[in-house]
Amino acid sequence: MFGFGILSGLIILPLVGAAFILLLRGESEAVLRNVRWTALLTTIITFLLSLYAWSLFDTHSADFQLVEQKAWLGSGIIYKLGVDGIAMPFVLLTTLLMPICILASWESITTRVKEYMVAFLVLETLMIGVFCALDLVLFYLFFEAGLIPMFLIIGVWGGKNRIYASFKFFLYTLLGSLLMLLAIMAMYGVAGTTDIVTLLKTSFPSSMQKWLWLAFFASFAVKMPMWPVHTWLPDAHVEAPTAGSVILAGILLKMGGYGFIRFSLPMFPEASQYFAPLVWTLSIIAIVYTSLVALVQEDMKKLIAYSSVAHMGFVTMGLFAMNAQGVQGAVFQMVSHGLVSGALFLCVGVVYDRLHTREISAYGGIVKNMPMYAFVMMLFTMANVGLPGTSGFVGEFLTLAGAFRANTWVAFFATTGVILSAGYALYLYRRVIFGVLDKPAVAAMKDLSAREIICLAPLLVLTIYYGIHPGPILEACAPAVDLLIKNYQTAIAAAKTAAVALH
Amino acid sequence: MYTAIVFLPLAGFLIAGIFGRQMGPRPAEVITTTFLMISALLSWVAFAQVGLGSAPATAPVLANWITSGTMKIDWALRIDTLTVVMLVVINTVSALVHLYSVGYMHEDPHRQRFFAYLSLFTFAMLMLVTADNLVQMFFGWEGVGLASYLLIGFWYEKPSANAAAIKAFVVNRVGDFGFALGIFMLFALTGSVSLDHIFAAAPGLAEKTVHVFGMDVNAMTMICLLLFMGAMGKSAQFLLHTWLPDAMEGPTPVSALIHAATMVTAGVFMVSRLSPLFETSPDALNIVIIFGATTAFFAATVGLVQNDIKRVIAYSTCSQLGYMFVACGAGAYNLAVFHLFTHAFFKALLFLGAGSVIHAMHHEQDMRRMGGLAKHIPITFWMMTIGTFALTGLPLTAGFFSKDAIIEAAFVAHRPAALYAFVMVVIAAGLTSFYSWRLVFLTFFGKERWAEDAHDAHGHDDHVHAVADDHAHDDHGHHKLEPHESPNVMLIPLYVLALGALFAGLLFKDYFIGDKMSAFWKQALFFGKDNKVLEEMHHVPAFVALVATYMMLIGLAVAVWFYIFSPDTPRKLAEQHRPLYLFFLNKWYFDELYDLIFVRPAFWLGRLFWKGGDGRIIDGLGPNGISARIDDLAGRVVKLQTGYIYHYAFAMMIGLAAIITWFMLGGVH
Amino acid sequence: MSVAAAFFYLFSAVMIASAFMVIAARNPVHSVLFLILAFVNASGLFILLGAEFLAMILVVVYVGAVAVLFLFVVMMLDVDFAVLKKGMLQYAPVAAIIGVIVVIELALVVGGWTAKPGAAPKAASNLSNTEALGRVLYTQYAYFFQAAGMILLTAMIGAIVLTLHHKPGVKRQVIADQNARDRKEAVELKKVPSRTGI
Amino acid sequence: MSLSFQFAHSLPEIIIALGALFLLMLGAFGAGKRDWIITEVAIVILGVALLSMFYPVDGKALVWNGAFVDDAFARFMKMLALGGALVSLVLSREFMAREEIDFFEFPVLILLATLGMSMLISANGLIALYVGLELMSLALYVIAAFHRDNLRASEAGLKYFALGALSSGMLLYGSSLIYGFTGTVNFPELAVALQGTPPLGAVFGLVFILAGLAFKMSMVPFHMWTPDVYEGAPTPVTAFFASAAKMAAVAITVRIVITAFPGIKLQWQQIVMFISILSMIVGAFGALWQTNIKRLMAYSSIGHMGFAMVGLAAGSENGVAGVLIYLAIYLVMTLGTFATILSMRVGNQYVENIGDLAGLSRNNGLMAFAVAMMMFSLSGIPPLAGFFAKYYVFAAAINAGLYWLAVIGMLASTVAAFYYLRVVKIVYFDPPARPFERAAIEVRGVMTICLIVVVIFGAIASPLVDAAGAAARSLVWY
Amino acid sequence: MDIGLTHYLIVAAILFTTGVAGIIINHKNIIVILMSVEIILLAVNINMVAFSVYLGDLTGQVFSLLILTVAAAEAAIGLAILVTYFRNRGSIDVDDINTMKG
Repeated sequence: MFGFGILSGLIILPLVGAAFILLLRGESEAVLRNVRWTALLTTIITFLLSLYAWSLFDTHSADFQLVEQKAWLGSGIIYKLGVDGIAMPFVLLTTLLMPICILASWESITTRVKEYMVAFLVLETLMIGVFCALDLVLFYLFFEAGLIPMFLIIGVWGGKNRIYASFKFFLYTLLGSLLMLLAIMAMYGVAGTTDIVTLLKTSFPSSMQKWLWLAFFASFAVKMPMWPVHTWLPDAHVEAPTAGSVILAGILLKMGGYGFIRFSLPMFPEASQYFAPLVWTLSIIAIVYTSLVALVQEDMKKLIAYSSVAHMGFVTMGLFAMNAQGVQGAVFQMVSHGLVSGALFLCVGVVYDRLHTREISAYGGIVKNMPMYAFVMMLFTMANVGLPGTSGFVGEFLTLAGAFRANTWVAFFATTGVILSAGYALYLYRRVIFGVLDKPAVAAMKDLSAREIICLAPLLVLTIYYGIHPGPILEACAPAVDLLIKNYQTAIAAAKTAAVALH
Repeated sequence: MYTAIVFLPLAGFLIAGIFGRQMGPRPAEVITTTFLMISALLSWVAFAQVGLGSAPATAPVLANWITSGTMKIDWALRIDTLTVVMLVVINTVSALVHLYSVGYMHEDPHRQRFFAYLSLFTFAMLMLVTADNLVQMFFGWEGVGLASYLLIGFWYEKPSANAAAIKAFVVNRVGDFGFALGIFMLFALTGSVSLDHIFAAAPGLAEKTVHVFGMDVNAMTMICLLLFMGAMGKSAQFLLHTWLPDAMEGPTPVSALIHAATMVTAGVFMVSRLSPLFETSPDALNIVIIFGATTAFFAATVGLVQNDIKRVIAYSTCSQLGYMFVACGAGAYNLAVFHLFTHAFFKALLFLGAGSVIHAMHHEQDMRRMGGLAKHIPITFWMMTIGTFALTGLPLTAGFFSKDAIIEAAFVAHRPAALYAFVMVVIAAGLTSFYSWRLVFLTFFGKERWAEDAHDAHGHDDHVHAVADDHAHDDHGHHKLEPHESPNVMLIPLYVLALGALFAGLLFKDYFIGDKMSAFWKQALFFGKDNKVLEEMHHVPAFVALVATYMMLIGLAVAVWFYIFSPDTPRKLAEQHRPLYLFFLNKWYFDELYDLIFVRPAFWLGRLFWKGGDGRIIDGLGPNGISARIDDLAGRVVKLQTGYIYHYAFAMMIGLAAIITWFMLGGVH
Repeated sequence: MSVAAAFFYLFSAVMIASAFMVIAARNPVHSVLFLILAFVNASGLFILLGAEFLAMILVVVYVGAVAVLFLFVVMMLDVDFAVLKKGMLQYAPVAAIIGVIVVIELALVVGGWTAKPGAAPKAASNLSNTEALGRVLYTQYAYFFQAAGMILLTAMIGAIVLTLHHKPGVKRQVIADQNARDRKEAVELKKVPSRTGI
Repeated sequence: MSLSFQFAHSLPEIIIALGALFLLMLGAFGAGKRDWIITEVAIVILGVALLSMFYPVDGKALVWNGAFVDDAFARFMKMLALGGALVSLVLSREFMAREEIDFFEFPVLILLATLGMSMLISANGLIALYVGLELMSLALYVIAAFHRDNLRASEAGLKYFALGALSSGMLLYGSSLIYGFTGTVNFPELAVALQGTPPLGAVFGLVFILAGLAFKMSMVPFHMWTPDVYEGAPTPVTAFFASAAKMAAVAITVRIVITAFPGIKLQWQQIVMFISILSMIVGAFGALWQTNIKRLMAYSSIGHMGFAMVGLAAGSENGVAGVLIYLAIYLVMTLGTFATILSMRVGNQYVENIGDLAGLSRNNGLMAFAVAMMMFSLSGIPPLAGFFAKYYVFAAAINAGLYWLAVIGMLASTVAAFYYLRVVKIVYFDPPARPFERAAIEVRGVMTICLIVVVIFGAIASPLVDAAGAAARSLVWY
Repeated sequence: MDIGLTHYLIVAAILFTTGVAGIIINHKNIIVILMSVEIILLAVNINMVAFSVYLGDLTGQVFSLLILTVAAAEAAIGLAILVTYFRNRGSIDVDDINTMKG
């Protein structure tokens, strides 16, 4: 249609939905219902479209597929979209989580519903755009534009301390991305284009690589988030509404990891190698440190937020191991974490909707009146812990195996995270779900409603399914990852040869 | 058939788990138990075919699991003798425990959940033993950990049960930490995690020195030690044993199934399964034997003074696991598995018997409040006695063949620590005998102590427990306690197990460790060229062969003296050696120690990192600090804006002067 | 020292001194008068330079118009000059230092002036300064001349719009009314009897 | 050079000048003082002048004896300046009427100021620069104080005038030095004369000239008047200051350094960098705790001029194109913002406190959205227009190797983002205050148009980018 | 000692600085600020004329002429604004002109 491809369709669809919602006038209950349904249908259609895109996707190819290209701004900036095996899973994850988010907000959002849904739909557009963009500036555009809706989502529909959290989120991320923007400009200066496909084939001078790498790192590390620039995350999560947390944990954090795979590793291989110890160190600190911090949290969301930081530590560690297991594991870990932490935030949302507190100590013994909830929560807790058979395990295992091949100490310390995660996750579970049901307000809570089950069920199924059959994701990204590693090693080898030649 | 064996319990779990609440407890019980029975029968068939018969060892691949680069992990069922032995043990005990639980858990409102968990556990355990690669084994490994966690914490309202459940899981994870690292290292070195591959690659790595964790170490030793760490966690070996006694917070059938017969023996299974690896590293085996012996001794000493009936048996289990590792360390893997096999029968018997006692006593577990029960629950008494005989190694019972053989093996093992191990296991044998009989005497003989202080009997834990089970135990007034024999549904499993405890050794000795062993084991276990321990075992000096029996008799005699004829002696002895008594009673203070060096620091560090690290340093110097500085600066900038024209002009002039001075001085070229 | 030099120093000294007095005098009226003095001396300097037209303009425009305008405003505002006294020189030292630095730097720089090699002085014409200016002002620089006109227009509009208030009760000249008057209404004839008055 | 040729190339100026005179007559001899038609006619005149620039004249032309240059750059900037003036006039209608200062002189003065700007943009020599600048400035001084019964307005006018006079003194002094040391005041001739090692006097002259221009651009440390004048002047006048006046000042700065001083590029780059860094920092920090939205916009404009000058500091063709794009976008953003400020009226009284915007999103969704988008755009968040503005200038700076300048700029823009966010926060997160009264249709129209442009800029940017590139080329390839 | 261009330029420089100093130092009377501006412009004019004469180029004098014109206009506007301000504030004290700051 109009020469645009399916990916453009994915990007535009939510906007169409948003526009439609804006056309709806009034505040009556019927209008609000229409708003909700519009949003839900839009996201579902988007999801179906993304499934269609998936069916067109050839998992055996390492190339970018479904590519479309249009002239856009002068001076080398083009409108170019395409996905490869690394991007595709994230696109699907995004489109999958969106309807769930809309559904999760069905009843809990009662004020400014229209704006809320519009913000989410716009956010979806931007997130899909991030994963589809094949032009650096376009990527940046989507990458950073996501700040706006998220800022509003946290700030308008958030909790008590929402303003602090939203500002922290925004400014922290902004600062990081601005440095990346500078790097993008510098890359444009060298390559004369911002086309990612071309840039992937461009080799940058090694001294420049380091600076570029650091600039990209500044952005992605904040987004991931890596220690020590992670402190925005707990605040943002705690204050965000449930669906906001889901998106934040499920997709937004993945942009950092995606960025590493898409840019840092292939475009600056020498710098990546040079800085890998730094990344590893930070990853290990993230894993151990934040796990310990998670242990002592008193707020459910904060605990899960900290655990996200720890899990993202596995991702960065795996990525910079630069072998098939590490990178694939990292991709998988990100997808899995998107499902699992998203689901965990939904779970927190379930009880929050009922009791309006996230204090762990306010709960206890709810397995008694909410057995179904307890079961779901248990499953996701276990997935969070990385129990084999859940998707959480595969990613963790692969990243660790990859890391071990790269550096044994890294794997050693990171594996301690396996112990700690068991500690904090089960400790949380025990305090919330187990124990004596002696608080009347807690006892009055009802078990999962049908809507909540619909929200959680797909995540649950996928968590288990990918746990015992991670093939779809691993296979999809395998060719791209192989190519990535091959190019990486070629570049490193070439750099070594060049260094030798100099002496 | 193998698929059925493994997946029937899963089916049972799913049915009971998903539809349990809709269909009520009875169908759940029936379905899971039936499935397990079928599974158990099939296991015996498999045992006959593969172990006793000559059906080939196979490893059918069910599906692909993880493929990443060179790493290829399949779901597969590896069937060989070792597997079928484990199948038999697991499914038999599991089926019996299911059956037993029908009676034991009769009053629990959530018993469909209980049965689901039991089946889940069984499935995970079966996955573990049928694993054809280390990762699938890890799957089962953690799966049983999960089931164990769920079952220990089954009575979720009891804080102690919850704590024990977490402890079990986390301590196991510590072991898994090593296991995982071992897998990673194997993968890094061999490029595969499948058993056949690594077995083939192991000899090549035997002499290889690799650089791991900043040290240059022998590759196989490092790998084996890491893997053994996993085994230690799961099998509650010294240092990682603390979870096992606490795990007794779970319902007793769980203790019988998981914490006596099957899961805790997974470590032994693993070492045996990986015998091709361990055989390449005598150093690692030496460590194994040291840990095994230490555990055997340590657990026995603690078992001496425990008062909780289940804890005594738990320590006994711990101790017996130590024996198995001694056998492994000595190189007699078949012996270890044999002891595993026999131990499963008599320890499950003891646990279920204890469960029967507890059931009779309305969930009273403190032996000091029992006594004289022999005449109230005679069947249970006899069953317990049989179990005790088997455990202590009365000639011709199961324990006699396996346990005494281990002592001999320890004697002949060519390990630097063999002598240490020998001494330890001999002493432990005596101690075992003593505490086992102490248990019997305290429980079934002497005064009926439950009547005199029935009220005090309900300590803190029980109170909460009572709350937990308030619906279930409405009719059990605490004051009209009258021990009663358990129903048949509980007794039948006891009978079966008693048969096993009495005759398993006699029947299978030849297959496991005797003449027919090579025909029986086929390729399932691996013995290195220098491994002659099994032959040498038969040529031990007489005193070695008899020492176990002597120790058993000595232990029995002391127990009789202490608890039948002179009941005051133990107390006096305890008072005389109070520090030692307390040392034993408090399990060598391991819990306190760990609490001090791991748990508290973890929380302390967590709080420090949170408030101090994140709050004060990162946020304080980072966002909050910077924004505060920016605030200050903003205030200053605004203050410059005084509103006075002459200030403004002055600023312009200063700027101008600064720039021209800059160029006057040369600027930057 | 030539006469020209003597006059140069005289004019310069008086000019700078009076310029200084402009900013130092406490009474603004004095300031304006010193300003006039400075302008007159500057005009002298212009004559020394041979720019007699500008010298004349300076006196005519500045002394005759601008300075008088200042004086007019100073008088009109009717400020109580007694109040406008002390309170100056709060941070004069710093300002003085900077001023001195700037002066020195400027002096050093302008001291280094040399005629551009290529730009030799153009052939002296025999036209007078005024005539030479007149020849270019309306031809070559007509654009600027027009622009200057617009500037003055702007100044006029601005001054009017800011200060002209149509206060009620102020009698204004209405030309139409004036023109429309005829004798009848403008003049009232009265017969005045002698020695009685009206 | 025929007269018609000269007229053709200075058509906008002639239209505006004649229009101003016509309006003056109309006002003086027409109906009463507050005649609304004058503003409308002025708008039409500006519109015609704007359209006249589309009259196809080829290439670059020097007219009026080389004093006036007409090239793509001039046309580009004049369109911006005229556009700014036009929209400011549109915005002024309602405000002036409500404040009862809708004298006919106002549109006339706006026209005269715009004429000055136009001349300034096309100036090809120091004299033309000076007369253009003075024509613009004198009109601006007057309209700053146009609310003559208002103390703050007259104070603003006074401050602006006193400092403005000082700055033109500086500019003139610099001009005299340049003239003296090179013997010419014509830009192209200056470029020729200043080849090789420049005399220090010329460098000093450059410094003084740039100081004078920096004042008009309100760049640190010559910015001090800006907050006070922005706050004090009537809001449409502030809009005019922030839009059209900025365009002209930046345009002439760009033109003079590029066409007249390529020989001392190193020096002016240093100066531009210096004032640019200071402006970005002061703009960011000064605004943090402002409560008056006009004052906030003043600091914002200081910061933005700093950002725009980053492109000039690069000194490349791309840099100049970046500056032009920046200015175009800034114009839209600032006009949009002032449109929203002019919609802030409670109880028939214009209000200026940021706090008055509290909870706007509940009362007026469109306006709240406009405010939010303007603020996000001003802070340079994609995909809004402000991002592209920053992108082009910083890309040029990076390519010129000015890494530290770019990094400082990014840090400053993060700090600046804070206060823009604060406005968004007040609009969206705070509980509602008293709702505003409905603004006039033209104010809402301007707001909506600016909003649309800002939001969909990414999709429509291409022609602008091309035009800016062409304009920059016309300048650099002299 | 012959009087050269430099003399004029230095005199102008001193005059210019005096004018600027007048704006900065004067705290009391706003009219003096306007007069200081006139002094600055006078300095510029001296510069222009001197350069013009020594360069033998009339441009400087034309420029100077324009400066004089504009200065007059500027003075008029400045005084007009001053008068407006005085009407509103009742004072021309420089220290009073700071209702807006920060």
